[in-house]
Amino acid sequence: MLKNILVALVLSVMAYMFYNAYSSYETRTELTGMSHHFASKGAEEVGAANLVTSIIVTYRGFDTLGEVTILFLTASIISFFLKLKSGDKEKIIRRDTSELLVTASQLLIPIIFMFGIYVFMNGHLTPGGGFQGGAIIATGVALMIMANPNISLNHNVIHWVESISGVSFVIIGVLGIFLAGGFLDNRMFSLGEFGDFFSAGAIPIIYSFVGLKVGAELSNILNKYQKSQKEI
Amino acid sequence: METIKLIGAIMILMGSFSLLIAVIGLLRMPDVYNRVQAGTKASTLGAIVSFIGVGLYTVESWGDGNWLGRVIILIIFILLTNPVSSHVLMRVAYFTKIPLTKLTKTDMLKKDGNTIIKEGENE
Amino acid sequence: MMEYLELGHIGLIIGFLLILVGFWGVLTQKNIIKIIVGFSILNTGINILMVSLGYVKGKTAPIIDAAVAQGEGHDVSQSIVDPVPQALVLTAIVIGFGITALMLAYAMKLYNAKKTLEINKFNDLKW
Amino acid sequence: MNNEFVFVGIAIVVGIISIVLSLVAIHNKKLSVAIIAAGIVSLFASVLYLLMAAPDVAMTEASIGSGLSTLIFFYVLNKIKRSDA
Repeated sequence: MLKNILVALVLSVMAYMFYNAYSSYETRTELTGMSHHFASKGAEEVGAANLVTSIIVTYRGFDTLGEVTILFLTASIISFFLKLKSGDKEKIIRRDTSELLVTASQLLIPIIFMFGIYVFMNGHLTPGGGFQGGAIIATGVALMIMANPNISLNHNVIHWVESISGVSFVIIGVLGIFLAGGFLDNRMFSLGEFGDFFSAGAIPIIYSFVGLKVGAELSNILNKYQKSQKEI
Repeated sequence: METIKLIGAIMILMGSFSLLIAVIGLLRMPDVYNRVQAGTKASTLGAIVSFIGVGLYTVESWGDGNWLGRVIILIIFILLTNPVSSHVLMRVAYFTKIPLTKLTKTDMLKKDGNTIIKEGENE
Repeated sequence: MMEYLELGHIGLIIGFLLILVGFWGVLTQKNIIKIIVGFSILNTGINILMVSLGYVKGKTAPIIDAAVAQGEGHDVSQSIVDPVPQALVLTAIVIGFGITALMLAYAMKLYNAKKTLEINKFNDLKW
Repeated sequence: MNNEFVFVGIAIVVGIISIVLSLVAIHNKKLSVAIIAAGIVSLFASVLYLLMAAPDVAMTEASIGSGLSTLIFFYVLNKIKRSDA
């Protein structure tokens, strides 16, 4: 009873604060401060058509680095928690998958991977980028492990892709210090023609590495959850 | 160009009508299997017809700037994924023993040794 | 009425209501999985709130193309919405997925320890 | 017909549906219903992002928030139900 009263009190205080915040809100009509600078100078400074990409990869590149690190930490903690006991490895998952799903997955998985790679290669021109492309690749891996529940994904491939893309991300960031203005500066290559595929300096390369790394980490998490189904 | 646009608009309308029929089927069908069938069949047709309509509606010239190529890719993708997903959905529903409706006449999967109760049989 | 209700206001209302509903679920539910569902809804509400704070009325997406032409004397910042909250929310969604996966791994561990998901049964630290 | 007017209408409908579904997700006793409802709330949120001129965020939310999260929830639910029996 006391708990219910406390919950009601907390929620009503929150609702009152939200009401105040809502009633003092005015619709914005123009950009101010930092975002005005990003919007008006972003095209000539960075050379990417997608301003969200230019903010994520260059202006706030440290943020992305930390974010990828946090995702890596999460994947490692999950694989530590969902570790199989010895003797669980021989168990198989008794779940019959239909023939139609297996055949369709063989047809669909290359298309899904190709679409994911397209999304993160074109992150500087169209909506999309490393995080979306990585998530799409992980969806393809999910389809693969759903069609064949007893498949064992190659651990070495996932770990090598993850490590090499992470290290290359940092190395390109450090190269920016020597060849251009600072850490993760994309102007170490020429900016190129605005709107071309090979433009915006190092942004496509960095975002491809981010996409590979995110895809490998999400696939690793899915694989661990799939493996945990064995231990009955 | 104006006639092509008109044909596109009419196709979009037909696709929307098919989607409306899909929704009515979802509401009125008696059990899960019929509902999934109504939803998937009618919505696949509706989506394909509306996509072709959108492709014809946005034709400005036969060179650049029309959506027909992208729309064809989308249609191929829908034709690949939509039947497979509904098949898997109904298969899982059968093996988790969701009851069939009482009006069911034949149950082909039952002959293969799977058992399932009809609605209201064990009461 | 329609002049008062704009997309920014609607996004703000939906975000606030989803935050309240998610917080209510986190505070009152007994099942651990329901608590995690509550956290997920709270996360969605906060993301909607942040995106709607960056919305500028009548502007298009922050991608410079033919619709947002950058010619002489034409300022890009006059025709796009705020890109900074979108970049923040993009990373926040991925982090939210990581957090959800981590919480579910903990839930599985807790279930293996006591064979129950009721939060009141886990009273080892109470005295 | 004004473009903004149509957007506001769609946003109101989407918002009402998503709030009702979030209440269902919290209040329903069955765990699978709650998980599906939370996934649909996420999907409608991605529609809302698209209306608010944020296509990048909409793509991320649709693939991660409503795809992979729901999948992981169901893996855990399946595990718990199996060891119940």
